[in-house]
Amino acid sequence: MSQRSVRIDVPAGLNAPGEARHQVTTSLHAWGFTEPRWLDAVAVVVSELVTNAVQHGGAGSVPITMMTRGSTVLLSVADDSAELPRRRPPDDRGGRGLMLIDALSVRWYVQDDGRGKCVHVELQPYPGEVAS
Amino acid sequence: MSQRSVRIDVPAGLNAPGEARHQVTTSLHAWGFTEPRWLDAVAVVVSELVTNAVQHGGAGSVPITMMTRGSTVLLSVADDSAELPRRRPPDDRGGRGLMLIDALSVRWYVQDDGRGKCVHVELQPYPGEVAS
Amino acid sequence: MRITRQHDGQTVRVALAGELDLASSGGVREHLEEVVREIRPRHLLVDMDEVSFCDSTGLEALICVRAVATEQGIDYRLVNVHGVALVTLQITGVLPLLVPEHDAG
Amino acid sequence: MRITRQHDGQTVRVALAGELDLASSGGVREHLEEVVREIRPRHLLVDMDEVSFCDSTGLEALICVRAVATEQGIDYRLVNVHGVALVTLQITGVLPLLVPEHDAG
Ligand SMILES: Nc1ncnc2c1ncn2[C@@H]1O[C@H](COP(=O)(O)OP(=O)(O)O)[C@@H](O)[C@H]1O
Ligand SMILES: Nc1ncnc2c1ncn2[C@@H]1O[C@H](COP(=O)(O)OP(=O)(O)O)[C@@H](O)[C@H]1O
Repeated sequence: MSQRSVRIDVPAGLNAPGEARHQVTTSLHAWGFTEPRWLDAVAVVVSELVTNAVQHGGAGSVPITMMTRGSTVLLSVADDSAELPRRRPPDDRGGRGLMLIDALSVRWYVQDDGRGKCVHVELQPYPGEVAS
Repeated sequence: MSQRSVRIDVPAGLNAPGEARHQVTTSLHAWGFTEPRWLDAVAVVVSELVTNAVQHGGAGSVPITMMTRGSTVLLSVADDSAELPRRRPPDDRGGRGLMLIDALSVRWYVQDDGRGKCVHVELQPYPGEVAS
Repeated sequence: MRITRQHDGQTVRVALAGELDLASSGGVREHLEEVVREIRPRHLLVDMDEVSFCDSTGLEALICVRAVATEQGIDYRLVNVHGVALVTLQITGVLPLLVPEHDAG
Repeated sequence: MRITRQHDGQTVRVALAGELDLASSGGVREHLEEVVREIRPRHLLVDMDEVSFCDSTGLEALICVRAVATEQGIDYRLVNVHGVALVTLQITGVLPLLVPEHDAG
């Protein structure tokens, strides 16, 4: 089964989510993951993870890793904060990011990475064969 | 491949780690996991997880779940705190619990469980065949 | 994010084109709140047809505007919602709030 | 946890029997610190032969006692270390600190 991985660093800031989405979907496309609706869902998860990292992490850049194995895709985004992301009842100010990640992923969890933490998400499996 | 799971609740307090060790190793024994050195390592991981849950969680009981699938054993301990356990340089007061978990497990990670968090540990795989 | 505004009698239609996310949602919210505050139209329609992406920050901007619009008695809703925006609106349960006619359709 | 104390000239030997964990390590630490404070023997040996379990709380009790014993110039060490206690002492790197002769052996 083919395995691939990529490491992407985007400068922290308002443009970080957009840049991360662009780079992640470009890599997935190159690897044969081309189904548009699935890519849309991945883009939402990337956007939420990177937005949270920008809001809760420090300055510098947001490190993103993506690994694939068959139809399984793992996405990891690190930040400087040791706080655990916690689901909360949504209101006008927010609380819908983790709700979207919950709905669009198989599971997510957090690891202490020494510097801060790293949020890992197993995306919904790619539907169908991976083109190559 | 045989799958088993058990849920154990021990009252929070100084005796919680010992009770948890006892119950976990009794279940593993009953399931055919009998190798003494491996069980010793599992007991250490259980003890560290439950000690941390007692120290950082609230009153009440400590919920422990254990699942097996072939030689893979997953252990989960929940507590009320939303803080992420973080490796720290050891001193006289502590800092060796996560060091032991790191050494005696394949990986560990944290999930938000709504109430507080849950620490999940994948134990070192059981060496050899599971007796049944 | 391109924002275009059209007036037609009692109706203001604001068409958004581009990606609604951390970079753009602040500006969209400001623009729409300005319409609410300064124009106070009877109907404020946000045309989502050319929105190619919308995450939680986008949703939250649109929800905040709804609060102030409703306060002023303005009929505020999104039109031409499809694609990613439709998915995220559905998942988060805010679709009936922002697109009232949707469940009727 | 059973704690037994034997005096032999300049040496006090404290034998521990049972599981060294959150429930027992406080008592063990207190007992050993009392020996350090009140008896001040030349040698303080902690016999681990019958310790069937030892986690980080146990190790930390033993390390804390070492600090006060060393301050008083007492030769403090563990003897007959094996099983789980040996494993946890090794993994955490405190074996040479608490069992100085171990690496010689
Ligand atoms: N990377 C993170 N680090 C620390 N806390 C986080 C992180 N991501 C999310 N959180 C916490 O989890 C809560 C819920 O996150 P989310 O659902 O994305 O909503 P929002 O960020 O819009 O409040 C946040 O309010 C925040 O307290
Ligand atoms: N269940 C937990 N909840 C919150 N924080 C924890 C938890 N477990 C460990 N920690 C944090 O991680 C640090 C390291 O844990 P550990 O290695 O077990 O050492 P300690 O002996 O200090 O508990 C602790 O000092 C504590 O701050």
